[in-house]
Parts: sequence; structure tokens; C-alpha cells
Amino acid sequence: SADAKSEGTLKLKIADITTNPVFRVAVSKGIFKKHGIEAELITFATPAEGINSLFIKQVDVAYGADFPLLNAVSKGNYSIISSTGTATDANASEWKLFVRNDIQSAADLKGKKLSFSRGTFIPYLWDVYLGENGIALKDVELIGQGGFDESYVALKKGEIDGTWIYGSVLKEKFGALQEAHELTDMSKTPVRLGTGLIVSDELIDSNSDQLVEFLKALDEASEYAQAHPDETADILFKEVKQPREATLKDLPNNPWSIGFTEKAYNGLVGQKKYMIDNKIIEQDFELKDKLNLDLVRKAFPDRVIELK
Amino acid sequence: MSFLRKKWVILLLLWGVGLTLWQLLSLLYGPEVLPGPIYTAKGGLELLEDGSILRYIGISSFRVLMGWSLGSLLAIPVGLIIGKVDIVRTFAEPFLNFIRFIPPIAFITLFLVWFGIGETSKIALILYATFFIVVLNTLTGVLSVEEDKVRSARSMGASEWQILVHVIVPATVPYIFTGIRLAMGTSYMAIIGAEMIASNEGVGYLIWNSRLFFRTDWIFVGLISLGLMGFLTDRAVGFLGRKLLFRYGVVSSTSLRR
Amino acid sequence: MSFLRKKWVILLLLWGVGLTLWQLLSLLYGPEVLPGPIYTAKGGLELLEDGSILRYIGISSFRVLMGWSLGSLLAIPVGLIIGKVDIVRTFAEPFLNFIRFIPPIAFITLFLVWFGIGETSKIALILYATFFIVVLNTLTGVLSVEEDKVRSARSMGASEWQILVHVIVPATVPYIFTGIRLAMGTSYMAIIGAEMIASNEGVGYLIWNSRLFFRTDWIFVGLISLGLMGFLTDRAVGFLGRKLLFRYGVVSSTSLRR
Amino acid sequence: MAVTSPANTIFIESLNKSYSQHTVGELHYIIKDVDLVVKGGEFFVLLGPSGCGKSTLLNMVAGFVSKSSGNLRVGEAEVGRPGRDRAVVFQQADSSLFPWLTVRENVEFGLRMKRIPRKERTAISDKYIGLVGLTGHEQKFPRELSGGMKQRVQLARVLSNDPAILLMDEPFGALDAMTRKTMQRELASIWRNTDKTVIFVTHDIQEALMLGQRIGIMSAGPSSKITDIYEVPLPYPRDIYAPEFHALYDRIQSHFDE
Amino acid sequence: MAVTSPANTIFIESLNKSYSQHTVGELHYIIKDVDLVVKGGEFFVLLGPSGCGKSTLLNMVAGFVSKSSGNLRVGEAEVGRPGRDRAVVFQQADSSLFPWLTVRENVEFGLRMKRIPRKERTAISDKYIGLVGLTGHEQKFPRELSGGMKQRVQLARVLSNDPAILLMDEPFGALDAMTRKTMQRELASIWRNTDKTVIFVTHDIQEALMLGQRIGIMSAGPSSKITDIYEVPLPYPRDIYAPEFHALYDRIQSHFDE
Ligand SMILES: Nc1ncnc2c1ncn2[C@@H]1O[C@H](COP(=O)(O)OP(=O)(O)OP(=O)(O)O)[C@@H](O)[C@H]1O
Ligand SMILES: Nc1ncnc2c1ncn2[C@@H]1O[C@H](COP(=O)(O)OP(=O)(O)OP(=O)(O)O)[C@@H](O)[C@H]1O
Ligand SMILES: [Mg+2]
Ligand SMILES: [Mg+2]
Repeated sequence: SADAKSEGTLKLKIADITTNPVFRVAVSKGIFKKHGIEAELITFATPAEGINSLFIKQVDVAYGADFPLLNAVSKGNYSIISSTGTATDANASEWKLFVRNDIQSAADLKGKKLSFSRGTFIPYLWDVYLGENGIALKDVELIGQGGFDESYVALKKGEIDGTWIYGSVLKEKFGALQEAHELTDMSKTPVRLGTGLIVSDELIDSNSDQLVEFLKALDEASEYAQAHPDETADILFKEVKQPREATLKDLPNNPWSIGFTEKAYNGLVGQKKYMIDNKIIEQDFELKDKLNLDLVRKAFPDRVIELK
Repeated sequence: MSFLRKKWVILLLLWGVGLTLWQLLSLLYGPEVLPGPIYTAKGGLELLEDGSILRYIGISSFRVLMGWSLGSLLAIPVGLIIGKVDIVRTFAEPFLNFIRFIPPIAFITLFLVWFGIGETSKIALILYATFFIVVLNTLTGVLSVEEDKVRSARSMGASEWQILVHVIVPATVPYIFTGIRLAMGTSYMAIIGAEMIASNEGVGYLIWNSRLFFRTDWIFVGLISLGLMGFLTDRAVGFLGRKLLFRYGVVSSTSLRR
Repeated sequence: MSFLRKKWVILLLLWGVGLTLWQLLSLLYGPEVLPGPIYTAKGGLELLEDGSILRYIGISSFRVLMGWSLGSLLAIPVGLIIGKVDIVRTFAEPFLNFIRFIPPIAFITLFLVWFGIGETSKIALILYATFFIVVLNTLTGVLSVEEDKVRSARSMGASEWQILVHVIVPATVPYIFTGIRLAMGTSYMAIIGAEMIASNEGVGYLIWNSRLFFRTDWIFVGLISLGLMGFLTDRAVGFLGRKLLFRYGVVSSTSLRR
Repeated sequence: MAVTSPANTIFIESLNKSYSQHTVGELHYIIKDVDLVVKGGEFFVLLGPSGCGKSTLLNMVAGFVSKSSGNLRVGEAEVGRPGRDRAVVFQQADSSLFPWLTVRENVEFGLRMKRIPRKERTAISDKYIGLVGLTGHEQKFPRELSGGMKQRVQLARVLSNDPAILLMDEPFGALDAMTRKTMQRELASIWRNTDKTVIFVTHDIQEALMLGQRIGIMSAGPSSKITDIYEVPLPYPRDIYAPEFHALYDRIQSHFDE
Repeated sequence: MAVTSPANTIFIESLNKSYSQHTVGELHYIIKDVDLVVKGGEFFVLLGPSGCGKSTLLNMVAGFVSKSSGNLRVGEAEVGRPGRDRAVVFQQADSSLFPWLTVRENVEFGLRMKRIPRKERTAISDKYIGLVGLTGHEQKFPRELSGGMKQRVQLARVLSNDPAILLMDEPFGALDAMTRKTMQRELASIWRNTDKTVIFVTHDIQEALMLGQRIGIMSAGPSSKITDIYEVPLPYPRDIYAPEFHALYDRIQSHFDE
């Protein structure tokens, strides 16, 4: 845990997932160490599980998309300290909507079976996307799925009619399907997927200076990864067996920019409204209370907006 | 008589102590870590009120029963053939001893690909979980048929086919039954894996989905439902076996080895 | 002699036919759906070259062996006590028959909560998977000790404690051994669940993680590793049992019921 | 009284049996150069120490075990496989009766295999169940009978097939002393009312003398053969205190005292 | 010759045994009002039909089964539980010997429980292994012995504890006829060289006459008792063809013919 304050070194347990390069680069290139952070990475299957581990004090820092972040802050004394700046148009354009060939426009989705991954923001995305195209959520059937291999097979067999996917591996796989084609991508919708970092308020109170360094380290690690894609691909293959081609293709779309932008804020607001409306979050709360932007402001003053 | 009464008192006492301990531990560690009986009961009530837990139990039971009965029906002839035909056995035995270490859950992706995301793949996964146990038990049964039985049938003029139908199969019934009953346990174990595949309902779904929202109380409700379902069907199967297969020497056994 | 030679020829032929069929099916469906033997071998080579598959096998084996031996060590005395003490048995039996339907994977979240994200929770999950099988078998063994053995020891002046140590325990050894060996199978089955808990290494991790990247070949490599690991340890345990526990009447048995 | 008939005469000439042992390389004979003619309708007893090969010889006549060399005929026909003409009564009724069939169903088994109509079957089974004194027990299962009653079922079962030859392998070996005496008396009387050839295996000299017209003494194995044949010219039912009985007993006993 | 001594005299007065049956409500006696004194050093045979309660009576003397009412003393002491003074030889050597111990270890079991030093133990076991004619087989396990040899081990095992009383429950019932005769002869001679009291249970009249100084006849159950006691004034070793033997045989036989 995070009590070792001695000599300015902060021990952190960080919840990570397999596909994210930033933490791993920061560890293996000594960037954390340089910033006085002694990091241990814990790999989870999904961000949601990593964030859940915060509750049982198994990790100190977790990272995840808006959906699980909001779910977590609604439950206790945790704060979002930064966004990773991935709520960009470029990133959003990597979220592709693949549909069966008989669907040529959004209007054709009416009455169809649409896939979503459980515990993610996809239902929200469907809600917004369909709403914009004049289709109510109750006019389609949403099918919850456990993994992308599942939606791939289901789409191929016609057991579902449309699914959102992300990442080069999936884009290639789904692109090769005879039975389906790409209809649109998320950049054409108002939805931007933010990801952020979450820690306990306790940790912020006791180690705010080191956390500032932590944020700086992350930014530096992401820059390093962007500059050295091959090395990053090697690190990921070695440590988590992510195929090299996948890393190389996805890396340019995922530069982290530690900060807190207007887009990030709007993403959270929209997402939160949806979650409250759909009773996914039972107890409403003030979003501002759960955002602690002092640290990131110290680290990168020009990348943080003022909250009204 | 007085001993029997005493036994019940002690039993009640022990269960009482157990429940109290559970509650105390839960208070000590907090409901996040260990949902106590009261907290769990609340969670259960919540799921009971909107009828979902009962629906989930129904759906999961249906899947288990389908996969289990189909698996058993397929496995019995396969086991008989492997047991009877030496050359098939030589080929199949190492394979069986290899595949029995591979858990059903490892086949999720492949089954998806083969059987789609509908009920078929879920049932197929449970079928897989039960298949090999029933095959292995049937096979053991065939190999355990006393030579004297076969010999006496043969010297009374039975053909090889008659021996199979009238001697081997009935003599193997107790083994088949044991296999089927053991497989029942495994099929409940496989339901979580099966309901990881594209499902919005079922006890396995409840347990797995509750992880995402960290509802330990619902996980407990799911676990208890699973245990109860298993326990009750096991008793029912045991009872039916005792009644219907009485003449084949199927007797009750309370504690089964898995 | 000539029969033996013929047997080998047929066996080789059958395996050959099997592999060819596998390859043909894979060509038919495409490697996405069913990775053929060649494709799988390539994937395996990739993982072999950077040493990861061997490391994974090592890590998973360590976890399995730890969980399995700890589970067995714990389960044996528990089984003995449940078997020997009637009142404990009355209390424990329904509980055992209830909990044996709850799969290890259902406990992932709870074990994470209880034992953290380190090795402990993974080993604990495997321990859970083996514990009840060994308990149930030990218990069955204790109940199967012939009354005559206990009576003769008693009339030769053995105390109750001496009877436990010198009669009950040795007489139960074959049952304990069967339990331990069956549990070995289940512990390999539980490794996928165990390695779903916060891990980035191990055969279970490989199988589960490869889903993300659609690497069906790696899934197959993982499955085959699991099967081989199980098969080999099972044989090794069988061999050791036969050698070391010879006097207790532990004999080899090729096909074990699960 | 028994009537001699060539169709149920057994001819054995220079019969050998060895289970070839690869590892040793040398041929190890169980029985060697046995010559014997059992006349149709005769009651022949085979007497010898445990393990000498009595069962092996009987099983060769039954067609269960193949000869290594020599001649073995029943009537005109070479013995190759089991046949309806040679019925076998096994020592362990438990392993040869079908526990899932009632007494009547067991007795009718051979008839059912021959597709004899139900009415005819009932008439035949009634007759033989009556003959062995089991009337009233038709609906019982073997497990509900005592050891002696089970042997009666076996007897009725083979008799209902009307075989020319009865091969009995220590059929009373597992019975208690009193039941055994009764069964011997009844077997002798049943045999005297039919024209069947009987080969009866035992290692009890008194039993041999109670039953046999001739008694063949087998030497201890390996390479055992029939060394002596005694005629027993006593009338049935025999009296063990008759001086001739006593004299024969002593003469035969002397074979085994050496 | 056997010497009378009060410490190994068995007194039985109005002894009753019933297994109370709740459902029926009435008391169902297995044995009822048994009176018997077996003098120290005497060889007493208990003869009766199957199921009459011979084992029950013997087990009460052994202390394995509690009496329902009446008096049961050995010397001065009330019999309550098993004791080193009363050794039991069971019918099934397989279920009473310890298969994980060698012949020597089995024989030394009682001494080891008493913590007799190894050297002394070896001396004692050497003596009794020799007495029963098993010298040279000390290192074998029970499974490597024939039935007769196993019963010798049982005999040596109880003798090495030097009990005052030997209780034998059909110890030769499972042996083949020839081995049985030999064992009877040897038991008689071993007994004559010690001063032990023996109660020997059998249902073989010949065996009873070969061994007993007195033979108690038990009536068939329920509520069975000892109806007659015969003195056998014949010298050992006995000759079954002696006219007195014959006469006694017929008299006893007549009890069971009715
Ligand atoms: N399948 C077999 N392979 C090798 N040896 C065998 C086989 N069957 C029997 N034998 C051997 O043949 C010998 C004779 O056996 P068999 O059963 O005929 O004896 P038996 O006279 O019937 O003995 P018992 O009185 O104990 O029944 C024994 O030494 C036995 O070990
Ligand atoms: N634990 C028990 N509960 C109820 N009845 C019993 C029990 N043990 C024995 N009996 C009954 O007591 C009777 C006498 O049994 P026991 O074993 O003493 O007979 P036995 O004379 O030794 O017979 P065998 O010669 O077959 O050994 C039997 O009818 C049996 O069913
Ligand atoms: Mg034999
Ligand atoms: Mg008895």
C-alpha cells in the first residue's frame, strides 16, 4: 500500500489491463523510478475489475473508462484525478460500427439485434447513436456479450446485426467478414470515450506531491511509447503476449495526454446522466465533488479546464 | 428416541452457531468483504421481489438438465462401445485421460464458433462437462462385468448382440447411474462458464455479472441458489434411481465422491 | 508378439487418421474457427521460442501443486474427523453435499476480496477445488474401514488413539490416495479460474487472454499444455503412489473416474 | 437311471494348456497330456488340490478357454466355443446370476434368448423351479436369497435349457456345511432322474465320494494331469459311515498326504 | 494338557440380547435366557444353524456387543468392553488382518501397542510364527498368502498377546476342504499345549466333533438358546471313523433334521 513515504519514494500498486502500454513502458524504461515512484502493476482482465480492487485496498491507483469510473466514485471516497486525454476525435474514430450487409443506413437498425459488452459504455453509445437517428432503444434488442470473439461469431452467423468494436486486430477481423461491413464510427456521434485515473481521497491527502510526479511520469511514458513503437510492441509481447502487429497499429491512436479537457468533462456528464436515468447508479451525486484536479493542474497547468 | 431428539437439538444448535459466526465475521470485516446472512437475505429478497432469481434458477436448471441429459444419452453408447471394442479402447483411453484435464470453460470460444451464441452453445458446454464422466464410468462398468455372467449367457446360447443388450447393459446400469449422478455435479459447475456466453439471464450470469458491480451479496445469493439446485436435483435423481432402477441394484448413497 | 506389433500399427494409423481429419476440418472451417494441427504447431513454436509457454507451464504447475498439496493436507485430517465423529458428520454432510455443486470459479471475486491479488488467492482457489473431493473420499474411506479390523485392534489392547493412528489411517490410505488423484484433475480444471484473478502469466491466463486477440492457435496450445500437464502429473502421482504406498494396497488404475 | 448316449460323451486326448509367457520364453503348461473319456450320462468328479488346473480343464470343455494342443470332442463335434449342449454351474452364484432378473426371469433367460413363447417358457421354468425346491420364490431377486437358494437357481437355470452335459465348478464350495450336505443329496437325486453327463469339480474328498460314479484325481500343478481314476460302486444316496465309503476315503486321502 | 483356572472361566447367566425395534414396539430377542459356564482351559464348541445368533453370543463375550440383560463374567470381572484377556479369531482373515503390515508386523501388532521393546517382540513373534508353521513367510504381506496361511497369521497374532481366552467365529469356514482338515488338526494340538479357554463357533458337525470337549447346540432363532450340551469323551487327534464319533455325529445330526 501507499504508506512508504520515506525519501520521497512512493510505492504504488496500479491496476492495469493487458492492452495498455503506458504503465508498462513507464516501469520497464525506469520512468516511474525517475519520478520517485516504485510501481507494481497488477493485470486484470477488465478495467472494471481493477477499479473494484480499489474498494478492497488491493491497489492504489486504477485506470478505466468513464463508465466504471463513475460507478466507482458513486460508491465511496474516491476521486478522479485526471483524464488520459483520449477523448479525442481520432480515438473516437477507432470505434467502428460493423453491421450485417442488409443494413445500409442507421434507419435499417430498427428491430434488429445489437450487441453490447457487459459493464461498459456501449449501451450508452447505442442510446445516443440510435437516438440521433430517430430510433428508440426499445425498438431494438440489445444482447449482452462477454467478449469480442463472441460478437464476431454472432455477427458472422447473423445472430446479431450490429456491434461496436475497437482496435486494429478486431478491425481487421471484422473487416474481413463477407457477411458484414463497416457502417460508421464513433467520431460521427457526440460520444467521446474518456478514460481517467482514480485514487482514494486518503492517498491524495497524504501523498499529493508524489502523485503529481506520477502524472508527469505517465505523460512522459506515453511520449516515449509513441516515439519507440517497436520497443513498446516488444515489451507488450514479452509481458502480456499482445501480438506485436496489434500494438503497432493501435499505438498511434492512443497517445495519452494527461490533463482534463472540456471533452473529458462532457463525456463524464453525458455518461453520468445516462447511468442515473437507467438506475445503474442508484445514488445521484455532484460530479464536481468527485473530481480532484489540483494535482493535474500542478503537473500540467495549461491542460486543465476550470470547473464552473 | 431420546437420542434422536438430542441429535436434532445439537444439529439446530450447530447451525445456529454457524449462522451467528457468519454474521459476526461479516460485521467484523464489513459486508463488502463478507456479506453476512442478513445482508445476503436482503439481496436475495431484492432479487426475489422482481422475480428475477426464480426466473434465473428456472433458466439455468433448464440448461443444465438439457445439457446433462443429452450428454448422458450420447455418452452411454460411446462408453459401451469403448468398453466392448478393444481396439477403440486402446485408441480412446489416452485421449480420454488427456482431455479430462481440460475444463469446459476453456472451450467457450470454440463452442461459440461451432454452435453460435444461442442456447445451443450453452447446452453444448454443459454437455461437454458431463460427457466424459459418463463415458468413463460406463466404460469402467463394462470392464467390470463379471466374466461368469457373459460366459453363462454364452453357454445358454445367447448371441453376442443378445449378450450386449441383455447382460452387458443391465450389468452396467449401476455404473452408468453413478456416472450420471456425478456428472450432475459437474454440470452445475459448468453453468457459470456456459452463461458467460451471450446471456442476460441465469444464475451463472448473476454470479458473473455481479462481479462487475461488486455486488458480493448477489454473488452469495447466486452461490446459494447453485448449491441448493444441485443438492435438490441430486437428491431427486438419487430417489428416482432408487425407485426406477431398483432391480439393477442402484441404491442410495448420500455422500457421493465427485 | 505379432499381436503387439499389429496393435501399434493400428494405433499409429488411427492417430494419423485423427490428425489428418483435424487438419482437413480446420481447412474447411478456416483457422479462425478451428486451428489445425499445423497452425497450432506454429503458434506453439512462437510461444516456445521466447520461452513463455515453458514459463507459463512452470508457473501454472507451481500454483496447481501448491493448491493441491495444501488442499490435500488440510482435507485429510478434516475428512478423518468428519468420518470418525458422528455428530460432526451429521452437521457436515448436508453442508458438503451442498457446497460441492458450487464451482471454484464462482468464488473468484470473494477469494480476491479475502486473499488479495497475489499468489494466495490463486492457490486458495485451487485449494478449494481439491479440498472437498479429498474430504469426501477420506470420509468414505473412514466409513469403509472394516469393523473387524477395529475390533481386533481393540481386543489386542489398542487405545482409541492407537486405533486411529495404526488402523483407521492406514486402512484409509487407498481412499485418500484416490481422492488426491481425482483432485489433481479438478485442480487443473480450476487453473483457468484461478488465473483470471489479476494475473498476466500462466497457462490459464494464456487461454483466457488469447480470446482477446483471436489467437485460437494459442488457445489450442494452452489446452494441449493443460491436457499434457494433467496427464503427466496424473501418471507421476499414480507411479509414486504405487511405489511408496504399495503396502497400503494402492495399485495402478489407468482410467480414473473423475 | 442315467442312460449312456454317444451325443453326450466327452472325449479328451493328449490335451495340453499353456498360457505362453513372452518374457520367460519357455512354455509353462498348466495341464499336460490329459486323457479322459466321460461316458454319456455319467457323473464324473474331478478332485485335486487348489490351483492344479481343475477349472482350466472344465473351462476348456465348456469352450471358454481354448486348448493349446490335443483333442477335445463332445459326441462327434470338436469343442471350439461354448454351446447350449454344455451348461455350466459356477462356484460364485453371485457373479453368474443376473441380479436384475427375478428367480423366474433368471431361469427363463436361455429360453428367452431362444425366443420361446412366454407360455411355454413359464411351463418349463415352473417345472425346474419346482425340481430344485424354489416354488414360491419365483418373484424374488437373487439378493433376497440365501447362498444355497442361489445355487438352486443356477441349477434350475441350466436345467431349463435341457443341456446334454452339466459342468459344475465347485458349486457348493461357498455354502455352509449343513446347506452343502442338503444340496449334495438333491443334486444326486436330480441327476438320477435325467440322462445328463456331469463333470463336477471339487477339492472335498467326502463330497467327491457322495456324488461321483468315478473320481479323477488331478496332480498338483504345473503340468498336472489326471493320475488316478477311482470307481465308486456305492448306491445312492450314499452313507458316509459305510465301510466301503470309509475305505475309499482313506485311499484317496493318501494321495494328498504325501 | 489344559489346566482349569478360574481366571479364564466364562460365566453366562440368563443372558438376553435384543436389538430394540422402535417401529414395531415389541421386543425381539436374538438370544434369550442363555445359561452357560465354560470352564478355564476348556475347548467349547458352539454349533447351530445359520443366523441363530452364534456370532452375537460370541461378540458379547468378546465385549463388542452389549448385552440387553443378564450376567456375563470372565473370572471375577463383569464383561463390558473388549479386553486383552479375550482374543478373537474372525472368519474373514481378509477383513481382520492389516494388509499394510507384513506377517511379522501383524503378529507383533498387539505387542507394539503395549510398547514392548523390539527385541522382545521379535522373540515372541518368532515363537508363534513357528508354532503356526509360517517360519520363512515373515516378510510377506497378507495378500501374498493363501486363505489357510492367513488364518494361521490370525492365530499367531492373537496367541502372541497371550490371552486367557480364545474366541473363534467360524475361523475355517472360508477355507477349502483339505486345508480345513489340516487347520483343525493343528488347532487342536496348539490348544493342548496351552491352558487357554476356547469358544469355537461352527455349523459343521464334523468340525465340532473333531475339536470340542463339549458341544453346545443352539436352536434356530429368534429367541434362540443353548438347548443341549454334548460331552465328547474322545482322545485327540480324533478319528472320524471311530464308532463313537459316528454315533455322536448321528445324535447331533438328528437335532437339525427335524
Ligand atoms: N489366464 C491365465 N493366465 C495365466 N495363468 C492362469 C490363467 N488362468 C489360470 N492360470 C493358472 O493356472 C493354474 C490353474 O488354475 P485353475 O483356476 O484351473 O486351478 P483350480 O484347480 O481350479 O484351482 P481352485 O481349486 O483354486 O479353483 C493356476 O496356477 C493359475 O495361476
Ligand atoms: N446389528 C444388528 N441389528 C439387528 N439385528 C441383528 C444385528 N446383528 C445381527 N442381527 C440378527 O441377529 C441374528 C443372529 O445373527 P448372528 O450373526 O449372531 O447369527 P450366526 O448364528 O452367527 O449366523 P451365521 O452362521 O450366518 O454367521 C440374525 O437374525 C441377524 O439378522
Ligand atoms: Mg477353480
Ligand atoms: Mg456368524
